[in-house]
This record gives sequence, structure tokens and C-alpha cells, in this order.
Amino acid sequence: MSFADFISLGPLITLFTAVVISMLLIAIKRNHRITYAFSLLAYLMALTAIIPAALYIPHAVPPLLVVDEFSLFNTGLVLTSGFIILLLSYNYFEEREERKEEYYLLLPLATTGALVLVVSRHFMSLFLGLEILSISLYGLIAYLRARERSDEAGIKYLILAALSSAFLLFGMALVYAFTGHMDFPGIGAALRQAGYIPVTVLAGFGMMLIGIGFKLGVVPFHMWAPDIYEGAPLPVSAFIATISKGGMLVVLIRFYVDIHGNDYSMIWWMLAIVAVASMFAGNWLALTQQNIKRILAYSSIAHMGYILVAFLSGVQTGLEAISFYLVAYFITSIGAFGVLIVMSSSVQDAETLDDYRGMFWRYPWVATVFTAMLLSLAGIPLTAGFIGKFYIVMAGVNGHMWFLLFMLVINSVIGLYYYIRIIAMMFKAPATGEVTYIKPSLPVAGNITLMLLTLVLIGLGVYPTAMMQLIQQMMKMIV
Amino acid sequence: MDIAFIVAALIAVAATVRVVTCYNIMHALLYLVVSLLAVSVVLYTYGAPFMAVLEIIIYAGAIMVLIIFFVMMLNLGLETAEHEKAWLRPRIWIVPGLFCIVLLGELLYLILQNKQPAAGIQVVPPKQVGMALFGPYLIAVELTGILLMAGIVGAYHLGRQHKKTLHRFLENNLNT
Amino acid sequence: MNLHPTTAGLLLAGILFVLGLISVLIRRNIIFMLLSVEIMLNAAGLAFVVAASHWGQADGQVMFMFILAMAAAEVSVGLALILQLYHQLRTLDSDEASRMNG
Amino acid sequence: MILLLLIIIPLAGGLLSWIAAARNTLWSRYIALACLLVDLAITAQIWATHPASGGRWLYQYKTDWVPHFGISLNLAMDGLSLLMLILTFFLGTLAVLISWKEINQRAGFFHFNLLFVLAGITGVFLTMDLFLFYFFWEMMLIPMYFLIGIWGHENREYAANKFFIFTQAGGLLMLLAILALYFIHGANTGVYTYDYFSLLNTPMQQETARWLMLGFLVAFMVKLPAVPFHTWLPDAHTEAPTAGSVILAGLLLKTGAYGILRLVLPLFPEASAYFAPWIMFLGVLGIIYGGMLAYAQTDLKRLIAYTSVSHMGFVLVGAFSFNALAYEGVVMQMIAHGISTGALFIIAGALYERIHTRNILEMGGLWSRMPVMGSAAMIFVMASLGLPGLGNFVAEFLILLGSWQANRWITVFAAIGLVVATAYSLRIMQKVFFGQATRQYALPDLNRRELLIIVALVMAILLLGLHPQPVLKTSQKTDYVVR
Amino acid sequence: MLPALIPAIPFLGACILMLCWKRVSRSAVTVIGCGSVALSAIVALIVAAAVAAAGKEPVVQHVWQWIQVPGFAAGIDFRMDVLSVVFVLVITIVGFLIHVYATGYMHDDEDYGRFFACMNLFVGSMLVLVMADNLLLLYLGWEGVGLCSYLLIGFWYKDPANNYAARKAFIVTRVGDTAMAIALFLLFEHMGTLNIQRLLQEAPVLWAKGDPMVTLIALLLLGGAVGKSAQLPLQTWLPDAMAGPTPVSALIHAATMVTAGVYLIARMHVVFELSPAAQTATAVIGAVTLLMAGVSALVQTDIKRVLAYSTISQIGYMFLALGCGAWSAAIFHFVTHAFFKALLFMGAGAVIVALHHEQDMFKMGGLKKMLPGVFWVFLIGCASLTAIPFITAGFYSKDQIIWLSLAAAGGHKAYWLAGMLGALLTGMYTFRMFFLVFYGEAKTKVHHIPGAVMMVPLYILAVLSTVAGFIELPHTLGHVTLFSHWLLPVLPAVQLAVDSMALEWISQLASVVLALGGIWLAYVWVIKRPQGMVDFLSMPGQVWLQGCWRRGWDMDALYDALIVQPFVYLSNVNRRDLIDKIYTGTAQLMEACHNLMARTQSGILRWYIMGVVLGAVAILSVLIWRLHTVS
Repeated sequence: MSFADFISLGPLITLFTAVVISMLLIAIKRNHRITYAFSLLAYLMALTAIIPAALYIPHAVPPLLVVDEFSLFNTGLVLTSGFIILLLSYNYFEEREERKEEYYLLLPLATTGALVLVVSRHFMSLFLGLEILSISLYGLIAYLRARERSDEAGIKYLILAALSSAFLLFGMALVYAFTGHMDFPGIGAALRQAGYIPVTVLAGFGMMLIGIGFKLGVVPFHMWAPDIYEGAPLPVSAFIATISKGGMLVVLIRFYVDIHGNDYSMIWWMLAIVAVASMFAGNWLALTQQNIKRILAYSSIAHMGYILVAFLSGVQTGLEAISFYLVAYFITSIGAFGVLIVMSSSVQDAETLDDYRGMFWRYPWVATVFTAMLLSLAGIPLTAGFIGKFYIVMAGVNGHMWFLLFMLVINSVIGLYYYIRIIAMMFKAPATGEVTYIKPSLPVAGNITLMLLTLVLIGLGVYPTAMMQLIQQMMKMIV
Repeated sequence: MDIAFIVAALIAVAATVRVVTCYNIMHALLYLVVSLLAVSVVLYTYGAPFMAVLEIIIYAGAIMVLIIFFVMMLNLGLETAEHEKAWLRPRIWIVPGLFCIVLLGELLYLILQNKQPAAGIQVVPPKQVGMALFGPYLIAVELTGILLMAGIVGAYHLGRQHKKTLHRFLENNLNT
Repeated sequence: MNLHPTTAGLLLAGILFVLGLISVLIRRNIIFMLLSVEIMLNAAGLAFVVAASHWGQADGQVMFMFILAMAAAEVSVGLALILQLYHQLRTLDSDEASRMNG
Repeated sequence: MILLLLIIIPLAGGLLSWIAAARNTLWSRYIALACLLVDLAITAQIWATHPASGGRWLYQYKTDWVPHFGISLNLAMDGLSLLMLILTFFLGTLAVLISWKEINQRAGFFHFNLLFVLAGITGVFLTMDLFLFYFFWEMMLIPMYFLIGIWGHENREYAANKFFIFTQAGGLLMLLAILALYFIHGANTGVYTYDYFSLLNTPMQQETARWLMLGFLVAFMVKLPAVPFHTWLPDAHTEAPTAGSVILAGLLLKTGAYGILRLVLPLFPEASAYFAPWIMFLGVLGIIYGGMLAYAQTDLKRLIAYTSVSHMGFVLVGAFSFNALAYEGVVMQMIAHGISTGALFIIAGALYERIHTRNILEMGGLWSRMPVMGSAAMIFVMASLGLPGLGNFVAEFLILLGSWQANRWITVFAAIGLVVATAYSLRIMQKVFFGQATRQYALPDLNRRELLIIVALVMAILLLGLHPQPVLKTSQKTDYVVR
Repeated sequence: MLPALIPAIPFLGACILMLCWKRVSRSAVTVIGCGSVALSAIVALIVAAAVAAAGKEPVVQHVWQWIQVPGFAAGIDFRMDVLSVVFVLVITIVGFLIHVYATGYMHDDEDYGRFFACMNLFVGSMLVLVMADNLLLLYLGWEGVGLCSYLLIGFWYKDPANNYAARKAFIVTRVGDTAMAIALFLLFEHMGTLNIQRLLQEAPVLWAKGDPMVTLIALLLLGGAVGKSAQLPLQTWLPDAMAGPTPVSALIHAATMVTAGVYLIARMHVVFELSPAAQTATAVIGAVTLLMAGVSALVQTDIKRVLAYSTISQIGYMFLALGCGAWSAAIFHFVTHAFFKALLFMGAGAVIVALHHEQDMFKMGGLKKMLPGVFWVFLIGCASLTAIPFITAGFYSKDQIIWLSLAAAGGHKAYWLAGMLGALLTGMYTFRMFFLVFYGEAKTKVHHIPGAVMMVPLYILAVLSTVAGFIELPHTLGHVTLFSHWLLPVLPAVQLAVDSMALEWISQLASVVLALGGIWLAYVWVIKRPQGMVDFLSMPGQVWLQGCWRRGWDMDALYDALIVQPFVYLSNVNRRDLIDKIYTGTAQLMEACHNLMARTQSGILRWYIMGVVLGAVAILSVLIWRLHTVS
């Protein structure tokens, strides 16, 4: 590995090194606070490492990895999200689990997996990144051993993830068998050269889609999502909702672009069906759901459907839209889970709708944040989610996908119902009589984080230009 | 078509079918080992001697042993077999089985669509593998390290026995 | 039989893969499920090696090794989890682990 | 710049009054009132001084917002906008005043929402950028949703949800149409922009234009509301607090009409002409169907709500007549309906405050106890049935006069709608104020604050009826699509 | 400035009264209420003099521009020409008298001020109606008087029946108004203006005689007129309108507002002249109405309803005259009718007040001695209504109509016969009422003798009912044409088809005989042989017929069944808005989908794996399917 390789992969290496060091720290002395602080520092350092890496872009580390603007952008996104999730985690674990320190190993490890995904352009690194992510997540999901649902969620995720990995691998093998390449550009070139796409390769793509679809949580590979969101610790749910999905999406984009996915109508059709099914399933499932974690899970299914619409538009705007949407979605999801976290008591998660009854009148600021997040999910102006959805619709219109857009509109309307249901619940008058509410922990760090997230959310909603320019620049490079 | 391949393939499939149908978990595991051994022969016939060895050592040798050890530790023998018998009713497996058969049919059909020019099996010697592994794929090896570390940390955290002494809050909760 | 060797290898891998899949589907015992997933992973690995032999490349074999490593990690974490679950539920029935639904 | 100020004042005022409410709710009320009065003064000043002749645009303000997409902060005011703004701030001021005593809970947040709705409406009336239009269009929903959902009556949540979902659904279709227009324009001219003026003459296929036009139209018809998209309205109006009902009926519905005038017709003249008979048919259907529904209601606010459906049918009929007379009438109708229906809601609200029911079967004989309120109600009921001398008559007459040239049968049925209007309007008076009092109430008549509001409204509706010329003249500063 | 003052003063009075009648004393209300009308009357006289002085040139005044948009303009413009002068004078003078009378009649009412506010408003609106220079302003007055009529019929709002009557009056007239509005649209479409003078000037240029368009317009205008003037088929509201206080009935539902239709047709006579069909329609409507209403009046028990039907009948005469082209005759009858019908109503009002708001004639009787003043004026009114020859105004006006319905160019024998029969009926019902009220034994005690305030207007009107006829005398009796001559600048002289003095004599004689015959029949019926009549009337079939007549030929029931009930039924069926069901249905569908989907989230791991497998099968199936369709 050359010096340039080191610098380019700086964020990844920094983070992983930090994990090793922090493991040693834990071995020396178990201390929640120190480990926490060190992990935060690690993330910050990894974020800083992006700056020198940016000097070398675009830089390929053949054959596995490539560091370009797109990957650096997403590296930054992943790291920032991880950092925020970590910020929100401290109080959550403080009183729930006696052994909290391993969390600070597993979370950066999972983040590392996502970072690998973000920079990978090869089946091998894709697979390894995915598995690093998955295996860390097994541990994270089941982290709270005292909680009944954790194990259930963990085992479900484990079996399904392994199963879908198997599909992914088999699909990769098929592709490899008929193209002789495992790196994305190579596959693309081979297919171009062949002039046609062998059926078996298509079958391989189809099976890979299962593996990818599982991670993205799209129909019909979505069923795990609500159970895992419900069973996992809240920060981990936030992680799964954002980083895990985002990393996969990034690699999917790269793959799709490199193999010139637009050339193959078959893939388009598969994704289109999946997109429509995801939108409907997600929104229908969430409609009268009482558990907010599950609502968020279902909503994320629907959101992946929306993203796929942009994906399918086959225009550069679509990819830009995905990137923007991803940013908005990250902020929003983390914000929403963040609210759940700060509203949870030290032992019990605030997850049912009733826990939020009249919340606006008791905790106006947190409720405002939550409202902003939900409105962003619903795509209402003044929030980043609006611009994101606008961007997606714009891409769709640009690609003349009227049917898909129409479905999107219908689903946005359905989706609206359950978002405002939560909002309405928060604005209801508090229940009269003897009702014991969960006593929220409301940690200071969490509150500040949420406030900042809200500011960014609204900032992006009001002035998205800078972000858009960045994304456009970056997408020009990869297409 | 190599006879060795055909024989090994048949054994592998047969053994795997037994894994699927066997009630006793120990038997199933042993059948799986047989299947893995047969697969290792297949690997060998496909010019991957090193992989064949690894298959035996790691899969059959390490992973299966781990599982067997685990099963023995939990002492799951007979009781589980009874359960399996009770659970494996046609009513339960017929529909999924059908779908899987369909899937199998489709998969095989698609694989058979292969129109590549026939090329012989090329042996890839272990040295070449080693060169690749520590040449271009060095980073991948590093990543595998990370992967295993994640596995270890996860298994360590999850595998530890519960202490009955819970956190004070949880304790209160349980008491009340 | 005049099968293309790559095709033959892939067919075997496909059969093993689906057998594993059937097993995952019809078994309720979680250990069996884990086992079956291993079959599937192994089949995928086999497919890689077969493909590698077609192209005469080492890449497929390298991939096989990584799959092996991943399978090992998977099993270790999986067994740890199953252990936890067994302690809680006193059963390995995966259908029992369905307290979350809706 | 002054246009931007018009939007910023209520926004800032909203925040300020929310914050101030923590100290003293009275401050909050005064701040809200002051903001709206300032805006009202500004617009009135513009109205009073704007040159009779000269260009169409009184003010323009343009600055980049998201240049990446060709989105700009493009505000402009012509006669139509000016009139709508005056109406907005006028009714806004009244809305603050009527909430003075009615809203005691969370007054700060109430004013925050109220002012934000008004800011959104102001934005809609001012913006000349389609993206921005959509932005404001959606922006006013949320605070309105809160106004209904928090301070509404018993069934408020259902109503608020319904309102929100309906308007969102329409809005999203409009978004699709806006974007399609954007790309078509971009593809044809190479300039990707949301600028209204640039998009005005986008060349496109007739077929496409028709679809896009429908996208816009549905959004506006939901808001208007036209049959068959009207069913959110009775619920929302009924459940909203008085101020909410006033804003809804007086202003929100007008944004739909405004959208038709500003966007649908100029952007798609051919397509509009193509669909005009059908849309006019829907309009007249609304007039009669809404009227019949109004007649059957027992809930006073619901009754008034359905009268809105009926009256807004006239707007639809007029707007698609492509006739200068009808356009003038539509503008008049927007203003007059805003005032008369707003006033009726205020009266309904005042009644509710006194007798705690909206069921007209439980009322009766209230004239003797509240003669002033009764007289006021009589005036607005008469306005609602189109009595000459009051604003609505001028509006409806001009609309019918104009639409007669476009489609006779539609006009005949619309005119028959006036008979239905008589039936339901008089029913209000008969059930509420006439007859024997069923219960013994000790009812105070209008107090000084209410009197001030009502007098302002009466003056307005009388002026509109007897001397509508200033309004008509101002509205002529807008270029309508005339065939 | 003067013409505008005429309606402005009553409006001002109305405004003042509306705003502060609770705060000023009753006498102040009286002064404002009556004073404004009196002032208005004085101004009207001055303007009339000015018109006369200017050689009957109209006085036009533009007050302000009401509506001006491209292509259309309408101003608040008043125009006093000879026709308007006649109406204005009648309205203000009779109005003033009725106001004065009302100060007595309404003296004890708690809403005294409101009453005068509405009355003033009415006078103002009515003046706008007759002075308007354009049809839009006319329409304003037209609807304004409708509003006042509504307010005053329902003046005693506590009784739901009154409100019902008020509402009915408003809605039924609104139906006619709608027709009129459409006529306005048509006029505007073809002429581009609603200015009456320009319309009248340009109509003959634009249309040939008998043009279908002009017929349509004329018929629609007629629709408006029949609504307001309570002619067939929209006459049903007027009898119910008697629910209002009696001065209201006198002013609005006898003297002025109900004749607005007559005014409209006379005003738009050019249009009607262009359309013989519409003229025929007018005449036929008038003839049929006068007969039907006359028959109905015959069997009423309520004194005010008799007068109401009589009003309908008399306006029928006016319509008949209009239909025959005898414009000035119609207006002349309007004037005399205003006098004697106001007199009769107020006389009836005096009786009603005296009997403590008893309106049933069969509970009256023998009042001749108790209320001699009322008796005499009532007698004069009855005589005038019955058209007793030579000494009553009614004779001159009505006789002219009967004669012209035969002799005029648009006349017809059938019209004449109807007029004749009407004369008989008039005599019968008038004197049946008269005898029932003033003769026979007293059935109700007199509570209250009407004072001077009430009686003086009666006396004045009695005089007017007598002498007003002398301004227009037939050929046979001196041939004075002051009135028709006065109207000549506006209303053309009647075209005579038959001009035979002998025939006119015969006609007059016949009508006199019939009128007197009617009186005689009434005498026999009520006083001489009441029992015989009772026997006759209780014959089978007769009872039903009588009931039918009493109910105004059951037109109410007919409309009720045909229009009102279906409307109410449909409204009530749809109260919950069926269209909403589409949306709630969609919502329910969504919920059903949710429930369906939620069942897939069973929480069972194997089921989830099944999902994955299904997905795999689906993907590969799509692939194979596409493969075959593509290749």
C-alpha cells in the first residue's frame, strides 16, 4: 500500500485503529465515560482524516476500493451520523446494561463496515464490508441482554442476514462465472464488450438484488425491519435505519452506474416492482400501528421505495436526488430516533403512541423537534425532507416515470396520515386522571444534538443550494 | 465430465438431503460433514486443491465441530429429535418446499442457459492464490481481520452468561 | 452427459443452495436454521471456485476463503446468540421467538 | 423589498408573539395584532397610492434562492395580489380580535400558527416562482392543521387530518405538474427555471398541456373546494375555532381561486379552454349540490361551510368563462365571500360562546335577546343569498353576466342556484334568530370588541356592494386570459 | 341633486332608525319614520313639478359610478320621467299616509322602531326601483323591496308561521327574479348595456317584431314581473304574506311593491311591443289570474286574505291591460288601486285592531254601529273596488281596462269576458266581506276605537279613492285624458282596433250591471238568505271545491309536492354528503389493506424467510418471463 492509499483510506484506517486502541483501553480499565469519550474522539479524528484524503481524489486503490468525491461525501455522511448516534447513546446505555463498553467497539466496527461499502467497487470488498456491518450488528441488536426482545431481534436478523448474504454471494458467483470479473467497472466493460447480457448474469443480478434488498429493507425482504427496530436498542435502530441502509445504497449506486444498469430493462423492471411494492407495503403497514419504532421501520421501507423511484429515473438528477434524500433522511431518522432516545426513561423505551400524548405541552422543545422530523419524513416544506422529496419527484419527472410518480404521490398521501397521527397525539391535551408517563431522561447532550439536527434540517430545507451544488459536482464525476 | 465429480456431487446432494430430512441433530451434523467432504472433492476436481483442504479443515473441522460441541453442551440430543419429528409435518413443509422446488427449477434453468464457449477446467495452484491474497487483495485480508474482530467482540459480549445480579433499577423493576 | 463443466459445477452449487434454503424454511430449530444457512454459504463458495476454475483466476478462490472466514464468524456469534435465547426461552423453536409482530 | 417585508413581518411576529406569551398572553395578542395592522397599513397605503395607469406590476422583487434549480425568491404584486393581500390582513386582524377571549389555552402558540398561516397565504399571493408557490402552498398547511387540531371542537383531529390529507394530495399533483412544466420548458428552451414569467409561454403539446393543467387544477379545486373534492371543507370549517374558520373560509379557499386565475389559465390557455365546459359544469354542480347540502344541515357552522362550496362554485364558473366581466366578478366574489362568510363564522362563533351549541334546532328566537347580532347576521345572510347592494351581488352578477357569454345553460343553472341560496340562507335566520326561544338564556348581545369586528365587516360588505369601483379598478391591473 | 334625495331620505331614516331605535324615544322614531317619507314626498312633488315644468322632460341624475368594468358599466343613476313621477308620488304619498296610520296601528309594539326602519327601507328601495335608470339598479331596488317584504312579513318573528310565510314570499319571488336576471343577461348580451333608455331605443332597431329572442327576453321579464306581482303561476306567496302587520300589507302587498311587475312591464313596454306572443302571454296570465284570485277571494274567511286575493285579482286586471297594450290604463288602475286598496287594508286593519287582532270575518259582524267612521271609509273603498259607476275612482280605471281589453289592438273577446266575469266576482267577494264585517250581529266585542292618527289617513285615502278617477274619463263620460296624456312621453297611446262609442256604452253598462249583480248576490248570500247559501255550499263536491278555492286552487300543494318536497327530501337524504362516502370508503380500504399487510408481520422467522424466497421466486420468474417475451 502506498502512502497515497493510506491517506485516501485515512478515515477508515483511523476509525479501525481507534477501535483497536479502545479495545485495549477496555482491557486495561472498564470505564464507560472514558470509552465513550474516546469513541467520540475517534469519530472526530476519522472525520478530520477526510480532509487530507480529499487532496488525493479521485484515487483508486485497485482492485478493491476507490476514493472519489462520492465516496468521501458518503464517508463524511456515515461518520457524522455515527458520531451523532454515538452522542445520543451514552445515557441510553448508562443504566440499561452492565457491560456497556463493547458497544463502543461494535458501533465503530459497524461504521467501518459501512465505510468499506462506501468506498468499495469490487464484489470482495462489497461482501466484506457488508459482513463487517452485519456481524457487528448481530452483536449490537442483541446488545441489551436483559431485554427479552433483543435476542429475538438478534437471531432474526442473524438468520435473515446470513440467508440474504448467501443469496448475494450466489448471485455474485453467477455474475463472476459469466463475466470473469468481480470489480464493477470490469463487469460493466465485459458486458459492454459482449454486446448482450447473458441470462445467467441477469439471474446473478437478480439474486444479488435479494441480498441488497434485504439490507435496504425493501419489499419483499422487508419483514425483518419492524421487529429488529423494535427489539434493538434505540441508537442501534437509528444506525440500522440510516448508516446500514445508506452504505448499501451507495454501493448499489456505484454498482448500477458502473455496470450501466440503465441499459438493462429487466433490472429496471425488477426494481420498479420492488419500489412500488415497498411504498405501498411500508405505508399500509404503518397506517394504524401503535408502536413508534415500528412506524419508523415501516416508514423507512416506504422511503426506500421513494428512493428507488429516483434511482430508476435513469438520469443524473436521480442520483443527485438520492444523495440529497439520503442526507435528509439520515438527519430525519436520527432525529426521530434521537427523540425516542431522549424521551425514554433510564430503563424503559418510549415507544408507544400513548407515551407521546400531550407531549407538546410537557416538553415543547423535544416535541417541536419531533414534529419537525416527522414533517420532514412526510415531505413538508421548510424541512430537508421536502427538498429531498421534491428532488426525487423532479428526477422522476425528468425521467418521465409518470406511473411511478403517481404511485409516489398516492403513497405520500397515505404516509401523511400516520405521521400526522403522531403529531396529533403530541398536540393532544394531556390525558386527565392518573396516568403515569414514562419519565424521560432528557440528557443535555441529547437535547443539544437534537436541536442542532433540527437546525440543520430546517437549514437544508430553506437553503439547500450549497448541498445541492456539492452533490451535483460529485455526481458529475462518477457518472 | 469427471467421474470423480459426478460421484462426489451425488454424495454431496444425497448427504445434504439427509441433512434436511434428518430429525436427529447429531446425525444431521454428521451428514453435513459428509456433504462438506464431498464438496471438497468437487473443489478438488475444479482445480482448487487448497480450497478443498480449507473446506475440510475449517468447515468440517472447525465450524462443524463448534456446532457439535455447542449441541452437546446444551444436551439437545433426543429431546430435540422428538421436537423435530413433531415439527416436520408435511403440512408445514409442503408449501415452502414447493416454492423452493420452483426456485430450484428456475435457477437451474437459468444456469443451463449458459452459452459460453466450453473451456476446460483450469487448475489454480495454491501459490497463485497466495499471490493474489497477499498482492492485490491485501486490503481484503485486513478487512477480514476486522470482520473476525467484530465476530469475536460480538460473540464475547453475547456469549457471556447472565449475571443474576442485575442493575439496581432493573432489579427494582423485577421485584415489583 | 455433455455438460459444460462450469455449468455442471454451478448446477451442483445451485442444488445445494436450494437444499439449504429448503432446510431453513422448514426447520423450526434455530440451530438447524443456522446449519442450513451454512449449507447455502458453502454452496455459494463452491460456485465461486467453479467460476474461478473457468477463468483460471485466483479471485474466486480468494473469495471462497473470505466466505469461509465469514461463515466462521457468523457461526460463533450465532451460537452465542442462540445460547442467550435458549437461556431466555428454554427452547430453540424459532416460532416461539415471535413476541414482536404487527 | 417591501414585498418581502410583508411576508417577514408576520413570520417574525409569530415567533415573537409565541415567545412573548410565556410572559403574558396579552402581549402575545398585541404583538400579533400590531403585526397584522402594520401589514394592513402597508398594503392599504399601496392601494391608496398606486397609480391608476401604468404598468401591471406595482412592485417586484427578485433574488436567487436555489440557482441550481432555477429557483428564485421572486415576488411581485399586481392588482389581484394587492386585493388579496388587503383581504388577508384585514381578515387576519379580525381573526386576532375574535380570538381575544375565545382562545385562552396556549395563546402564544395559537398566534404563532395564525401568523404563519397568514405568512404562507401572503407568500402564495405574492410569489411569481412556481417552486416558491408550492413552498408557500404547503407551508400554510401545517399551522392551519394545528389551528384546527389543537383549538378546534370535539371532532377536531379527524377534521384536521382530513383537511391536511386532502390538500396535500392535491398539492402533490400540482408539484408533479410544476416539475413537468419545468422540464418541458427546459427541454424546449434550454433554460431551466421556475420563473412564472418565463414559463408563461412554454410551447408544449396539447395533450401534455392538458394533463399538466389538470394537475394544477386538482390542487386548486381541492382548495377551492369544488365538487367532488369538497368533503374536507365542512369538517374542517365545523371543527375549527372561529378564527380558523374565518381564515379557512376567507383566505385559504381564495388561494385556490387565486391559483386558478394566476396559474391555470395563463399557463394553459388552450387546455383550460378545452376543459372549460366540464369545469364550469363542476362549478355549477357545486353551486346547487353545495346549496342543497347546506339546506339540510343542522350544525350552523357546517351549514355555513357548505354555503362556501356553493359560493365557490361561482368562482369556478366565472374563471372558466374567459371573460373580463367574469374575472372581475371572480375577484369580487373572492373578496366578498371572504368577508361575508367570515362574518357568518364570526357570528356562529359568538353564538357558540354564548349558548355552547352549534345545532340550529336547539336555537331559535335569539333576535329578541341579541338584536344587534341578529341584524348583523341578517346582513350577511342577505349577502350570502346575493342581495343587491351587498358585495356578493356585484360579484355573482358579474360572474353570471360574463359566463352567460360562455355558456348559457351553465349560467341558467347557476342562477337557479341563487334560489337555492335563498332557501338555505333564510333557513339560518329562521332557525337561529326567529321563532320562539326554546330555552331561557341570559345572553349578552355583542360586546364592544365584537361590535367593532362586525361593524368593520358590515362596512366592508356594504362598500363592496355599493361602491365596488376601487376594487374593480385595481383588479383590472391584472392581465386575465380573455378569449 | 334632487331626484337622488327622494330615495336617499328614507334610506337615511332607515339607517338612523336601525342604528339607534333602541336609544331614542318612540316619538323620535315616529318623527324620523314618518318625517323622512313626508320629506321624500315633498321632494318628489318638487321634482314632479320640475318634470312638468320641463315639458315632461325627464330629470336625470348620475350619483356615482357603481360598476365599471371593461364592457359593462352601471351607475347609481336616477331618472325621473313621467312614469316614474306617477309611481314616486303614489309611493311617497300613500306611503306617508300608511306610515302615519302605522304610528297608531303599531303603537304598542315593542319593536316599533324596527318596524319603521324596515318601512323606511322599503320606501327607499321601492323608490330606487321606480327611479332607476338602468336595469341593474332597478334590480337592486327590486331585491331590496323583496328583502323588506321578507323582513316585514316576518316582523312578528316569534311565530314560526310568520317566518314561514316570509321565507316563502322571498323564495317564490326569487324564482321570478332569476328569470328576470337571465333576461338581463340576454339583454346585455345583445345590446351591451343595461341602460333602460338605450335598451328601449335600440331594441326596435335590433329586432324585428316577433323575433324569438325578443320574445324570450320579454317572457323572462314577465317571469320576474309575475313573481313580484303575485300573478299566476307565482301568486301563492301573497295570501300568506298577510301574516305581516296590516300597514305592511297595505303598503307593500297592496299599494306598491306588488305592482312593481306592472311597472317593469310598462317600463320595458318596447320589448313587449316587439313580441306579440309575450303580450298575449301577459294578457292571458292577467285574465286567468284575475278570475282565479277572484274565485278564491269569494270563499276566504280571513278578512286580509280576501283583500290579498282581491289584490292579486286587481293586478290581474293591470296585467290584462298591459297585455292588451293599454299601458296607461294599467298604470291608471295602479294608481286608483293603490288608493282604494290601501284604504281597504287600513280599514280592515282598524277593524282588526278594534277586535283585538281578530281576522276571521265570521267572528265579526255588526260593526256598522260600533265603528261608523271605519264603516264609511270601508264602504268607499269597497265601492271603488267594485267599480260603482261615476263616483268611484275604481270605476274609471277598471272600466277603461275592460273596455280596452276588447277594443285595443291587442284585445280579444275572451279578455273582455274575463274582465266582465271578474267584475261580477269583485262585487261578490267585496260585499260579502263588507256585509259580513259590518252587518249582522256583533260576534266580538270592540276593544278599542281607532284614534285620529289612524282615521285621518283613512279619510284622505277615501277622498283620493273617490276623486282620483276624475283625471281620466272615458269617451262616453267627458273624455278627460289628463293621465294618459301625462304618460304619453313614455307610454304610447293605446291603439284602438274598435272605436265605437256604442260598444263602449254597452261594455260599461254590462260591467256596471255585473258589479251591481255581484253586490246583490253578496247581499243575498250573506244577509238575506245565509241559510240557503250554507245549504248550497255544503253539497257534496262543493265542500272540496270550496276548500280548494280557499287554498288558492291548491297551487301550494302542487308546488309543495312537485318542488319543495323533492328538494327537501333530496337534501335530507344527502345530509351526510354521499360524495364523502367515496373518501371515507377509500380510507376504509386503506385500513383493510393495513390489516391485511399487518397479518404478514407475524413475527415468525420462517414466515419472513418465506418472504425472501417468494421474492426470489418472483424475481427469477419475472426474469424468465421477460426472457421469453423479449426473445
